Amino acid sequence: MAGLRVLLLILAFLFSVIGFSYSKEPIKIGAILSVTGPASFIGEQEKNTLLLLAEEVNKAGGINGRPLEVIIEDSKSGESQAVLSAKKLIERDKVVAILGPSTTGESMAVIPIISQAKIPLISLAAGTGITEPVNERYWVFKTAQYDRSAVEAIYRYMQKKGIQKVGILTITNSFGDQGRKALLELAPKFGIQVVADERYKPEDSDMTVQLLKAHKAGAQAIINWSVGPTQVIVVKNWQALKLNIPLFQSHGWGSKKNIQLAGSAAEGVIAPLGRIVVWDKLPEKHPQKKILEGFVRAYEAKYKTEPGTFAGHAYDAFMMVVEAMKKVGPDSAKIRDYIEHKIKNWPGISGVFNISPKDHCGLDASSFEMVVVKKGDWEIIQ
Amino acid sequence: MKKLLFNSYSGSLFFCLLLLFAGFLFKDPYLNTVLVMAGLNALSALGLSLLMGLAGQISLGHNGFYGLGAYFSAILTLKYNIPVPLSIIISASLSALFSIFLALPALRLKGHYLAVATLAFGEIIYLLLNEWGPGGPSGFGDIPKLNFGSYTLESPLAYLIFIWLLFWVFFLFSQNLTTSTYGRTLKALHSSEIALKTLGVNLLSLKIKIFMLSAFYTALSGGIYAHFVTFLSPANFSIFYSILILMMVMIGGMHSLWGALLGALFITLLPEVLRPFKEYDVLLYGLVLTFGLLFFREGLVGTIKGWFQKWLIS
Amino acid sequence: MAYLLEATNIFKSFGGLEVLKGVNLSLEEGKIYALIGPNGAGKTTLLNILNGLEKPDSGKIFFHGKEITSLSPENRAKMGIARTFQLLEIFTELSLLENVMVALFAKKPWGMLKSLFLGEFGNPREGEIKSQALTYLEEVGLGSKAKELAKNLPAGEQKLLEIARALALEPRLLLLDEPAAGLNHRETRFLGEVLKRLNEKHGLTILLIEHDMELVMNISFRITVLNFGEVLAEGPPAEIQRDPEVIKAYLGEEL
Amino acid sequence: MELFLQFFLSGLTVGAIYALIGLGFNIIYNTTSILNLAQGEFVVLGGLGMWFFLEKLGLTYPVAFILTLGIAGLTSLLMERLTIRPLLEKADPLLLILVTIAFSILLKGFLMFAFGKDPYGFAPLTEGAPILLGSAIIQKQVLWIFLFIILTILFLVVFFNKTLLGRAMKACAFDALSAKLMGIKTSRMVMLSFILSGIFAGLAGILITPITFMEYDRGPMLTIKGFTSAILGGLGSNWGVMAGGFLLGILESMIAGYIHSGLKDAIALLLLLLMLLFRPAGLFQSAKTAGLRKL
Amino acid sequence: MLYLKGVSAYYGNLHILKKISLHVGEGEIVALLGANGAGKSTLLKTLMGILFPKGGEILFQNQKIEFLSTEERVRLGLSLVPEGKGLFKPLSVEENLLLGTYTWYNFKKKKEFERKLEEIYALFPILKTKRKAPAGTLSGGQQQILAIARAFMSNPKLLLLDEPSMGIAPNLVLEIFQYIQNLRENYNLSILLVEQNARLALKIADRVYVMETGKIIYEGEAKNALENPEIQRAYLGREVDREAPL
Ligand SMILES: Nc1ncnc2c1ncn2[C@@H]1O[C@H](COP(=O)(O)OP(=O)(O)OP(=O)(O)O)[C@@H](O)[C@H]1O
Ligand SMILES: Nc1ncnc2c1ncn2[C@@H]1O[C@H](COP(=O)(O)OP(=O)(O)OP(=O)(O)O)[C@@H](O)[C@H]1O
Ligand SMILES: CC(C)C[C@H](N)C(=O)O
Ligand SMILES: [Mg+2]
Ligand SMILES: [Mg+2]
Repeated sequence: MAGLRVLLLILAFLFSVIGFSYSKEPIKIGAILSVTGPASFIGEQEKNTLLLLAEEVNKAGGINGRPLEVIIEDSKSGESQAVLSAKKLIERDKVVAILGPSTTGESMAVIPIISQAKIPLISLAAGTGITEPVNERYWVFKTAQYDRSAVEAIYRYMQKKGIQKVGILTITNSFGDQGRKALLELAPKFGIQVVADERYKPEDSDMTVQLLKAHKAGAQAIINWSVGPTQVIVVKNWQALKLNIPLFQSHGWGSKKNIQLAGSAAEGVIAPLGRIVVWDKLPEKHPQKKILEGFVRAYEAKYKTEPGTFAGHAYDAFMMVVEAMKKVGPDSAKIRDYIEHKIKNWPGISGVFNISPKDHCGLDASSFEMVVVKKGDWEIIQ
Repeated sequence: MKKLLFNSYSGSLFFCLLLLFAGFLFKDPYLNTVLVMAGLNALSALGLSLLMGLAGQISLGHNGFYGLGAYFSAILTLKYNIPVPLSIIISASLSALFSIFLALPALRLKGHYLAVATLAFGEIIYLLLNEWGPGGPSGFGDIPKLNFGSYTLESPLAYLIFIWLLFWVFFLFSQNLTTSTYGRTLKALHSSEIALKTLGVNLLSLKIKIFMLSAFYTALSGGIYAHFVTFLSPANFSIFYSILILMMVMIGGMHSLWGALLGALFITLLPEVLRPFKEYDVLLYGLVLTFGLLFFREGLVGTIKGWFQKWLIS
Repeated sequence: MAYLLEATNIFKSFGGLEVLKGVNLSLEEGKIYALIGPNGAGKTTLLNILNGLEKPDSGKIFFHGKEITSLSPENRAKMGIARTFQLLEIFTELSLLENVMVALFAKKPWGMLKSLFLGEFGNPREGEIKSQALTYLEEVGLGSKAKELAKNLPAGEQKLLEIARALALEPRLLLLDEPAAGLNHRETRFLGEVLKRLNEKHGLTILLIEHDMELVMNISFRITVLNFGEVLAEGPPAEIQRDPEVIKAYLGEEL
Repeated sequence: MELFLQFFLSGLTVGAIYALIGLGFNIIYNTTSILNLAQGEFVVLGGLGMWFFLEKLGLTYPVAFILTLGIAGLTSLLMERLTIRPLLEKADPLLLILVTIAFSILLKGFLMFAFGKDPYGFAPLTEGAPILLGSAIIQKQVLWIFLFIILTILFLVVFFNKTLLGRAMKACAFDALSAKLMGIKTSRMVMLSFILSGIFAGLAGILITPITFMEYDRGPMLTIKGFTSAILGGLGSNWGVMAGGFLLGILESMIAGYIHSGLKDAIALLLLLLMLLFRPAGLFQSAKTAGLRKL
Repeated sequence: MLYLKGVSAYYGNLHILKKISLHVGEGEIVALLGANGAGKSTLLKTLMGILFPKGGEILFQNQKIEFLSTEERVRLGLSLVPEGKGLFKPLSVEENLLLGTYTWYNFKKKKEFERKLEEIYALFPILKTKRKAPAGTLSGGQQQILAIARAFMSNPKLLLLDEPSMGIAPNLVLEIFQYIQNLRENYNLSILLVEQNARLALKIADRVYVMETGKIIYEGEAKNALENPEIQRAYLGREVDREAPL
């Protein structure tokens, strides 16, 4: 009898779980974003962007007459939850494509699932491993520039300035790890020597030691690779130590909030950033200018804050999928093919995309501008 | 019938079958996935329940065992081509050996101090996986699915059946242990270690064994997890996993093995139920947990038992 | 002369405080001994040392002619030294029966894996242990309460439970720390009879710490009086009772 | 040598943060034997609250300071009322600890809605360049933290060891029933300890945010570090906890500096584990004294 | 001073106290005897509000107290030395004694506290030598002494003692009982004494109650009880008594 009670209880529970599933007309695409948790400052912008864009699309009559529904799942910045979210989107909601996840680790975690389900995934994260080796990533694309490209942009700049010895600081999460690998791997190509390879944890509160070690090792410049508050702490420590060597940040630096938080310390920090942060300083005829302007204005109108580079990743991913669906209809395989073959010279927020069967990202170092912080604002280094 | 259900052996079998039945009935692969996760969590929680409810030793380091079990098994299959079931067992045993690092401090530490020592252990494993694990913090994938010879478990349903039957078997084992004198001796550990010493009980062996057993359960669950999701990265194996299963054990009811089962189902399904509330789910989740713990002081098991008694009387 | 237990020149201090200052103690097999003395004299400490819970700073302990000074309490229990506690150490969450069963388990263990796979049903020892445990409970008069949780017993009966549990070890030497505290006269007499019977029937050697002089004088063969960590007097009850030093330090004058 | 000095000062900086949080645990632990694992969330509340009053509402420093402490104290009181009081006398201590974890999740959710997900910061108490010691630097804010740590410790030591009220609060943790038999209103003592600890956590939040910034889900990490330092030094002993915090900070810094920055936490924790084997009640507390406590 | 009328108490479903009625007069010493498990400690717990009675009423100085909390009863002047002693083990001996005065201590009364402390130290020199030692490191008997001393510090009007002689050396037991008598004489303190050493208890008590399985089965003058053959047999152990040293 105890069992019977328990049975009723469990059944009731299960039914309530199932009760929330539904099936309707609209075309569904899914998104897995770090809406909460440590990476939520990324997921937040991305979520805002998707909501904004979906609204616009539907206002304009949807996709070939059918409304579009974007189902956003919160991965809580964790991989198990991202996996569950992916399963839910695929198995319950039967989405035709998935945008996200927001971070490299989560993206890596869901790849096996979407590959098996044969659903295209357009990741919003940076790690090179997400789309490479490309023959094993048939279904995976991404709209954030490769770490590699960001590293190339930095190294190329350094080459120009004659910097040969660098110290690198990376955060011990997936993003930092992939960045570190790229930094170490590409250095010799540019004749650069990594003299210090230091790490810290996402929750660390002082990086003086790492900076100082790099400096003592003879670094002529520091490259910090992280996202979140730690990149600001590094900046502050760097200023306090008065090392007199330049500090470079990754492409995760592109949020005004970082400058605000760092205050005067941010002056002179250099980073390869997508053009969204400097759109107003671009020449009129730049191919991205119009798109950037339109998006930034709309975003600011709706959310009263500036979008950062992360918002751009979501914008590009969404637009690619929408364009594909408009052309080939809501069919997963066709969407994938469309993106792989037809996104050529395609101006987006993060750059001008050239996706091919060999390159599922389609952005290179030229999608970055080297940007320096001057008087609390971004400035392009010519 | 009543007798049969009361008997924990058939009762638990019935319960597991019920979950399998739910899996067949709804044919919702997503729900099955969630239930597989619940099964894995239940197995981990069962291990922790033996350690905490029975032997009164707290552990915040079980994430370490979960991680070791998963990583070892994945590496064994990928690098050494060991058949998956075998590698799961080997890795669980191997991970269990690591529990000596917990059992030794547990000989001298109690309460909060033991909690921190175990937490440190779990955290060290987590950090080492980050530093030395294949793929570092980014993790690695392409881990083979669970297979028996030529038969490979593909669908969530297959995993559902596998994990819950496995859980049932381990539930029975645990049941055996708690009702035996060995189990009673473990319970005595709770109240007086000094008295046990003077009765000639070898505390070292007692503690090492129960820590190993508990670790084995959790590592086993971790191993299966690896071959279920086929991608691993250290982030899954942080301290929060330990807190999660601790929560399951407590909210289910620490003093009964059923607690691990009910707690795992409750905590695993809770986010699914809260899904329609979108971002508010964090708030609700906290609210449900807080008040769950407040009102089900004896755990879900105790509460259900209470209802049941009333039902019998009325 | 072969003693069952011999402790020579035991020293022990806590922090700077010397609690035992060269105590000697020898127990012949099959006799009942008592250890008395003012509060804080070091009686419990001495017992802890005999039983291995504390290590002496110096001095040696022999059991059956074998030195056991550095042996762990577990091993001493296995050799046949059992004890009870002044401040109770019972297994509060277990029933009386289970309390005693645990002691029996320790004597003849049945491994974890066997318990795991076979459980209660496949385990022939389980029934055997249960009936044995019951006899020990009956020995101290708690047979009728076997199923009750130990924590729900009144204080006096918890003392008896400890004795039953100690007996389950089938010890050769039983160390009792104030077993009669909390018992009234009648119960104390009953306890005295139990102890005497155990002594006569099984030849059990007993060392008893007690402040109840009636019990002590009644059943002990010889008494050792400890005062400030030193032996003040040693001898048969009648002698001790008349010793003016003992009266001054411990027994006191009639009210 | 120059490096060593800087490593040491960095260690002090981090250690000061750990110590400040670790001390917060002591207040509630001293009166209830509970570890309040929502401590980190209260620190976050302090940091974010201060930011809100200071930057968002533009209040002056003292006003914002007092308001923040007030809110932290009140929230803590609310927590005590809602979750601890109904359980305190009946429940397993473990359950109480879990309840604090559950409440921390709730509070975290609340913080997310109230403040959003971005990290925030505000100016330190005194602006200006860091202080130079030889060629090594230390931030001014850290000196402020030192000052507050010393003040708090003095307060705690005097309060808990010299006043009757403080001792009565401790008595509640050792044996609540006997405390009642002395005529001590235990529920009031527990309430008081929660308010105190809330205020104290709020203070910690205000002090460390200028250095580390603060976002809504920083809580668990702060809790774990504070907890670890408290155990390292010896839970319940204020000096011990403070020393534990600094020791942990310096240890991490030295390991990062001289051995391996990626493994600094792993090595520090390994040392902690080894230390616990030999000093099971923390470095600065004897096992005997700790053994007299319940938990 | 204290009146109990038909008080019943339960542990869960177990009926332990069955309609107990008794009273303690001003300045009176009342002994409560009874076998193991009779419910004596339970009765004291009920008096202190550790356990709440189901039915019956408790009057203390003509005030109904059965619904008051433990703390409030202490403030009214009740004080209990419980069976388990209930010391604050990590606190020093002196701090334990200080906490005994919680209800009346303040700065102004510091002198009085010190006087009282000296008095207690004079009675129990052992406590003085151990004043800085944590209470938990005392020997069993010393802890018992401390518990009693702490109760003496609290200036109660009615003192409830649960087996004060337990674990205490014979000579010291005599001194403690002597002191209890002094307290009564000097401060007009009332005492309810649960004791296994019946002979001694009856010597200093005015009246006696005997409990058995939750009921009062005998009530009378202590002197008469000494003569009562039933009580002699059950609680005094007459036969052995003659040889006993006491
Ligand atoms: N917490 C409890 N739960 C259930 N029963 C209890 C509890 N505490 C005591 N009892 C029972 O209540 C009865 C009375 O116990 P109590 O402790 O009052 O006896 P007592 O007369 O003080 O005995 P002693 O002389 O041993 O101290 C006993 O039968 C005991 O088993
Ligand atoms: N762990 C300890 N730390 C410090 N002092 C201790 C410790 N244990 C015992 N002592 C001291 O050693 C002395 C002897 O204690 P012991 O318990 O042996 O006395 P005892 O003779 O058993 O007294 P009683 O008759 O009161 O039980 C006491 O003064 C006690 O305070
Ligand atoms: C710069 C961002 C796109 C990086 C992202 N957080 C990642 O993990 O890859
Ligand atoms: Mg003693
Ligand atoms: Mg009693």
